[in-house]
Amino acid sequence: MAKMNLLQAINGALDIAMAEDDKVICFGEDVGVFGGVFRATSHLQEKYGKARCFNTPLVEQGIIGFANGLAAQGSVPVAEIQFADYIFPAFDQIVNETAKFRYRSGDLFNVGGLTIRTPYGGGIAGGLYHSQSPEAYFTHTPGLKVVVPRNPYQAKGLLLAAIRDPDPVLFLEPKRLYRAATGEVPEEDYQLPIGQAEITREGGDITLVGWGAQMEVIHKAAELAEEQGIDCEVIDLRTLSPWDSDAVVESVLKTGRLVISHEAPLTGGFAGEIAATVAERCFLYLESPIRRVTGLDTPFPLVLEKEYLPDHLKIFEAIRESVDF
Amino acid sequence: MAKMNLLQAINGALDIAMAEDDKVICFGEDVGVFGGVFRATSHLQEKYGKARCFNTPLVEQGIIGFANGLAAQGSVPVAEIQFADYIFPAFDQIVNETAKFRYRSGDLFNVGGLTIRTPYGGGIAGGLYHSQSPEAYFTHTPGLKVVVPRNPYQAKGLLLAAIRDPDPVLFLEPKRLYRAATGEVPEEDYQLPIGQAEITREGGDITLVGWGAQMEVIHKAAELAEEQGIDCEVIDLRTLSPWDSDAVVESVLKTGRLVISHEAPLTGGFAGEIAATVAERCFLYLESPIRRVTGLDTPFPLVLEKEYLPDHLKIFEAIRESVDF
Amino acid sequence: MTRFDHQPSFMTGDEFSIPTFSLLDPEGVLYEGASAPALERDHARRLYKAMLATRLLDERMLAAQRQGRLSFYMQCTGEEAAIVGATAALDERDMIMAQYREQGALMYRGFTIDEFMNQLFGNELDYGKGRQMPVHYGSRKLHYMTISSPLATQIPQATGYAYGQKLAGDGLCTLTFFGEGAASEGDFHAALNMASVHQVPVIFFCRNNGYAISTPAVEQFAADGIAPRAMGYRMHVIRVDGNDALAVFEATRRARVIAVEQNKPVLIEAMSYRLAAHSSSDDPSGYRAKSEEETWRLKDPVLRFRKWLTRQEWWSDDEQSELEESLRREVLDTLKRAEKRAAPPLDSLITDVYAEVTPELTRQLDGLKRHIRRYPEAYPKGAKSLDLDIAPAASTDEEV
Amino acid sequence: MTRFDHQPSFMTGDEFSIPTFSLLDPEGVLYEGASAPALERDHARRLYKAMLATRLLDERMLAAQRQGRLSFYMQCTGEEAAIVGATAALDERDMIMAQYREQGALMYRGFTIDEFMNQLFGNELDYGKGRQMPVHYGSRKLHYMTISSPLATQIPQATGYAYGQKLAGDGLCTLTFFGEGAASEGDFHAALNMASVHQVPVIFFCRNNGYAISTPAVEQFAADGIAPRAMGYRMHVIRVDGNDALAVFEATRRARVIAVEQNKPVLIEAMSYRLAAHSSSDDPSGYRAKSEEETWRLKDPVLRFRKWLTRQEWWSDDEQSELEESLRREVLDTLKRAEKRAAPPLDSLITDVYAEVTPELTRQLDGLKRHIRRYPEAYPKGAKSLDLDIAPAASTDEEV
Ligand SMILES: Cc1ncc(C[n+]2csc(CCOP(=O)(O)OP(=O)(O)O)c2C)c(N)n1
Ligand SMILES: Cc1ncc(C[n+]2csc(CCOP(=O)(O)OP(=O)(O)O)c2C)c(N)n1
Ligand SMILES: [Mg+2]
Ligand SMILES: [Mg+2]
Repeated sequence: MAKMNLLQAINGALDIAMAEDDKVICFGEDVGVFGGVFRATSHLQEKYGKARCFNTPLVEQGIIGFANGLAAQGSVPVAEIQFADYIFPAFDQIVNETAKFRYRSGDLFNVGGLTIRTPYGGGIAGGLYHSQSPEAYFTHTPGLKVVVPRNPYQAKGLLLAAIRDPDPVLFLEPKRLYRAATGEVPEEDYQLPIGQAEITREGGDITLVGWGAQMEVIHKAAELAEEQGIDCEVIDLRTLSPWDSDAVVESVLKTGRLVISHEAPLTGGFAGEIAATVAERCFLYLESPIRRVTGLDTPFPLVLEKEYLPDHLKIFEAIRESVDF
Repeated sequence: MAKMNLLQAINGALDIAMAEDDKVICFGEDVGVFGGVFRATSHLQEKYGKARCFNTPLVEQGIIGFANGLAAQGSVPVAEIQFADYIFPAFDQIVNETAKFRYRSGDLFNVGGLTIRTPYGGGIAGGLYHSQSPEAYFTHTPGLKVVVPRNPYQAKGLLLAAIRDPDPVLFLEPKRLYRAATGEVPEEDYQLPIGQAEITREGGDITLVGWGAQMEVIHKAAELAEEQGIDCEVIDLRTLSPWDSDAVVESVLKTGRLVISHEAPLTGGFAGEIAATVAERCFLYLESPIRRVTGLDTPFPLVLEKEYLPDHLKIFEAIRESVDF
Repeated sequence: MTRFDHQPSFMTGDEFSIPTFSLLDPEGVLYEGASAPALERDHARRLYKAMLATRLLDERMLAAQRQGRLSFYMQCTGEEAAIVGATAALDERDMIMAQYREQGALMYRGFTIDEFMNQLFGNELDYGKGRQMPVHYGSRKLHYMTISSPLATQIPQATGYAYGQKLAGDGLCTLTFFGEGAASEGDFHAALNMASVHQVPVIFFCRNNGYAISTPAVEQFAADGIAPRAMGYRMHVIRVDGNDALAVFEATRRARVIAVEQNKPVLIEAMSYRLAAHSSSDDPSGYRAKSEEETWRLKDPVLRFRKWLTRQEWWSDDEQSELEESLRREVLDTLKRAEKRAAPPLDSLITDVYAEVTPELTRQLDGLKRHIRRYPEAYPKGAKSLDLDIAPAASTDEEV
Repeated sequence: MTRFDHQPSFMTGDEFSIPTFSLLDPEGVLYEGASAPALERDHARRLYKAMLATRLLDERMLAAQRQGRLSFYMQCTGEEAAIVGATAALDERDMIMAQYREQGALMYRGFTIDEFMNQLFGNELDYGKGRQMPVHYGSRKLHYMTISSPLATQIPQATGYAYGQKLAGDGLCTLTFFGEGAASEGDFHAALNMASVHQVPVIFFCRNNGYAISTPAVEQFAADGIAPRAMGYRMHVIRVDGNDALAVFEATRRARVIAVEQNKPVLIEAMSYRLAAHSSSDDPSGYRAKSEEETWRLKDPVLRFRKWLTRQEWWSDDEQSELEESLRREVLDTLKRAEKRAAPPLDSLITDVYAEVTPELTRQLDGLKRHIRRYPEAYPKGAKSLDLDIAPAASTDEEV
């Protein structure tokens, strides 16, 4: 075990994956000598050579197109998109190609080896284009897996699992936590399961669901609620696609109440899917309306970021309203 | 009034818009001499010249990038994307640029003049790449309006409104109905409101919600239900973003039951947003779980298309289950 | 290294011109000064047979489409020399990533008529499990990547695939075919730039056939074809007469040497013409003159190569009629068999979305099965897959 | 027209070379054989003053960022001649669509220090209403499109904008600036191809400054810069010494004539160097040698132009110190004023998403207001906008 921040945990996972398997190849804008603008790929070029860790030209559609081909060939590409806000030029390669490769070929070919890493989320004074949480664009895309870790320990175990998973994985990294989140992380190889939610706090009054950086905020809200005598159960979804609906449903069957929170805008956000599913499957057990605490239906602002973000106070209010319903 | 199919109605709307305003410019792949692969832009080049109706090179990101610039300049571009399945290379231009143009500039600049037309949907033996219904990718994008007509009359009135709307509009055309749907359409200029749903059938037992080509299917299901003595209220959303939640909520407050249907996959589809919103706002009035009748969580198939599609029988079954709950 | 100039002069690309490499004249005679490539008799015959078989298959299947037996078809007609000539110059294990009009490549590599038909009818034997439209072939054993409809996406994928081949060090390369229309996509630029930066053994083979559906090349780009773009990437480039199988073969053979021995990408632009409609859904009379088609029909690539072969005494008229005859019969027989075969099973709706079927997909399929059991007549294929008896009336649905 | 060749020869672009147009040597002396463009005294002085002001603003604001007064900053340092020289050659009403490092263009056109500061601090006077990161300027009256962070998106937009100008027939054009890194994006290819096909009055101005963050140009492309790509579109192209304001001015002036009089696009590649870090978040010592920076520092474009001006007797050392002094003072004073100004009002969170605020957004804002009224201390800016009293402790949050 060692104390690490989230970036170090990711760097460690990449290091282990590359050491273990020659087929693992890391690339993206500035990931080579420089080790990425956030330094997630630090020292990998030094260790594994320029052929296996390198800068690409500045073209996201090319990065993912290249990665799709490389994965189809049998390599295990780990492509970095510098910010999730810049993943959209690659949207066609991801949604029409990565996601449908195996299905359309009847499993003759697949790009299961592919992992796409990208930092997402707000709270870093990044404005419209360094703050987006685009997960819902991808959770509506069958064929992709979408994974979001909440802390260093999760990040390492989930990233190793993602790289080795037989399906293409979009791995969203909460960049606000890159250096802010630290924790004990095993130095050796380990994996955490993809497709399984985790109960990070048990409770009986209400269920709170989230993922990634939002988990910290949710836990803070749960603590505020505890002071008011409200006992929250908290679930980290970890994998958004395919998501562990059974875990959430089971919890809500017990608590009868649900609050979901994400930074992305409300309308069409992934909380809607969760709410719709749970409302259907727990129809007779819900004691109050499911509340979604999310970003506004606007682009991400800069100066009024604090006002925009679904922080612990907003979640706490939703919890209160739910319990008082 | 004249009997027209949906393509003719669209062609008529474009013709009127171009005749009225020199600033209206139509372009896209094959839209020039040929009039588009579906012939929606037939004769427009002849009438208005090559400068105002023309073929572009085969590059969707360029088409929308060009259209964004042209709209910012003050023109009124109507850009065609040949199939909605091919809109993804332009995703960045739409989601990061079109949608955020006005907001990010503090209204110094805007691309409100822009309309993007594109045929969507299945049921034409098109397989994975000529059948997609990508609306949910855009309804999660504040700044865009998303409009879907269900028949020729609606198509003409909504398209004219979209072209003149001060915001950028994605206009999704149900290609299965291009020639299949015919109806009486005024030959003169008229507009239908954007942002307003329409009750296309009144009833008291259950509310059915959909849009575009799915309306026909929903109405068929409502007739089957009627035979069983179930009285359905049917709502065509028409505009998906911003959507008319009040209309749906009002109806469900009355009926207590809701079925939503679209062709796109279930998870993350727009039905989830509707269900989540209605379940919250009608919490005490719902008599049975909201049902979503949609495509499977897979890419769009070919040979088993009939099995895949949310047809009238599947909707009818959902109605029955809802009423029998 | 920088050369300074104190006069402001603009260049445009008209300073140089890229010639078209050709070996055979329209009569199938080697041009003066041209030397025939090292193409042996059997190799040449195989090349020719694949061209001919492609032509015949296309004719027959378009007819089948017109009869309503097939939903859709796309012909390679006019471009057989470009496709088959290039394929014949490759190692059999080189990866081919094509656009959709390149069935000739599969034909050359030995995809059987059966295999073609199974895909075209999307029956239970289709490798693609009836999920994609006709002509979206793929073959793992023949190193032919399954076709994908979104244009140009395969071009950067070819760069990536070839990068993997380079690391594997197996001396193989990737060839990707695409149209001059698809070359307008952003993916084209991405692919060529990355290939030249990362020094990748990939051959970018552009079929410039004059049209992208109705859009003529002059509305696709302002330059002299696609070839000059290579200069922007310092990439080896050659333009070749796409109706001259011998020249295409030789250009590709040499390109492959550059790709594999130097790990460098090469761009080949084959000048040809789409003799048929874009697809069975298209009618070119709306956008181009019959006379233009006629001019090109005179340059028929299959005929030109046949003439050369015949001159070499490697091919005879008798062999020609025999082969035509036997191919036509095979195509017809196979077609009849293939169209009668069952559709893929219902489970194929949810398999291969992920490596393992997810619980949610199983739930969805179970729901669908229950539904089909209730209404078997409405879903004849699904019902058949579930072994449900359905009223005979409903089954006509399947016999289009 | 087609030229046939019967030998298979490959080209690579090394057949030609594109020289770099330059007028002033590092000492600010006209090269032999070079003739000075028609640039009058006042025009030249305005150009110089904008370069100098840009340099000084950048120095000061980077310092402010280092002091923690500003969240982020990007310098134009080293590229002032390229930016300001090009802008000075345009009509004031020509549209400029820049990347982010081109504040010099705004400076030339008369954006005031106040206007810069209001954007940098995102205060209530910022035209952009505090929504974008620092340096994302825009000005409608100065025909300068608001900057957008996603790279290269403005390039096809410039093509479209210029198409509109052509139809409007007002004799104006659009100039778009972008880096050599951004030129790798698919949007670049789309933009140039469409501009040449549709014959559009647009100038594509590539600032080749050697780096895209840490990625050196040799890992960005394999060719001799960006200029040879123009050949692939049969587009007029010129390469220019980006540190020579006079040459940039003249190249752009001539490009503009081609664009506006012939309705043809032109590509200009300005060779320069990003002397500063990529942004205030970057540290170049991790990826390039100090010595390389030093070499380029010797080619300082501001100094070179000053020397020429001085030789022309159009500028004096006294004027220099006076201007430096007054600019520094203005920047400092303005900075202090701007950083104290209030944030934009709470309503600016939901305006301009659509032309009219939607009912749903009003609902969301109302909910937010209620929430802020409950917890005013947690949202000092929102609370202030709502005129709520908050405890003094919380307000320190605003004084970074
Ligand atoms: C991304 C994308 N856009 C549009 C289409 C529709 N489409 C199919 S083929 C075609 C024309 C292709 O022309 P070209 O690349 O020259 O190939 P050719 O058909 O001439 O062989 C178009 C526009 C598509 N399949 N994919
Ligand atoms: C689409 C997109 N991808 C990545 C980025 C992140 N990014 C910002 S600036 C930059 C480098 C740009 O280099 P260049 O175009 O050469 O301009 P320069 O900074 O040298 O002026 C990168 C990668 C971005 N803003 N947009
Ligand atoms: Mg073509
Ligand atoms: Mg640069």
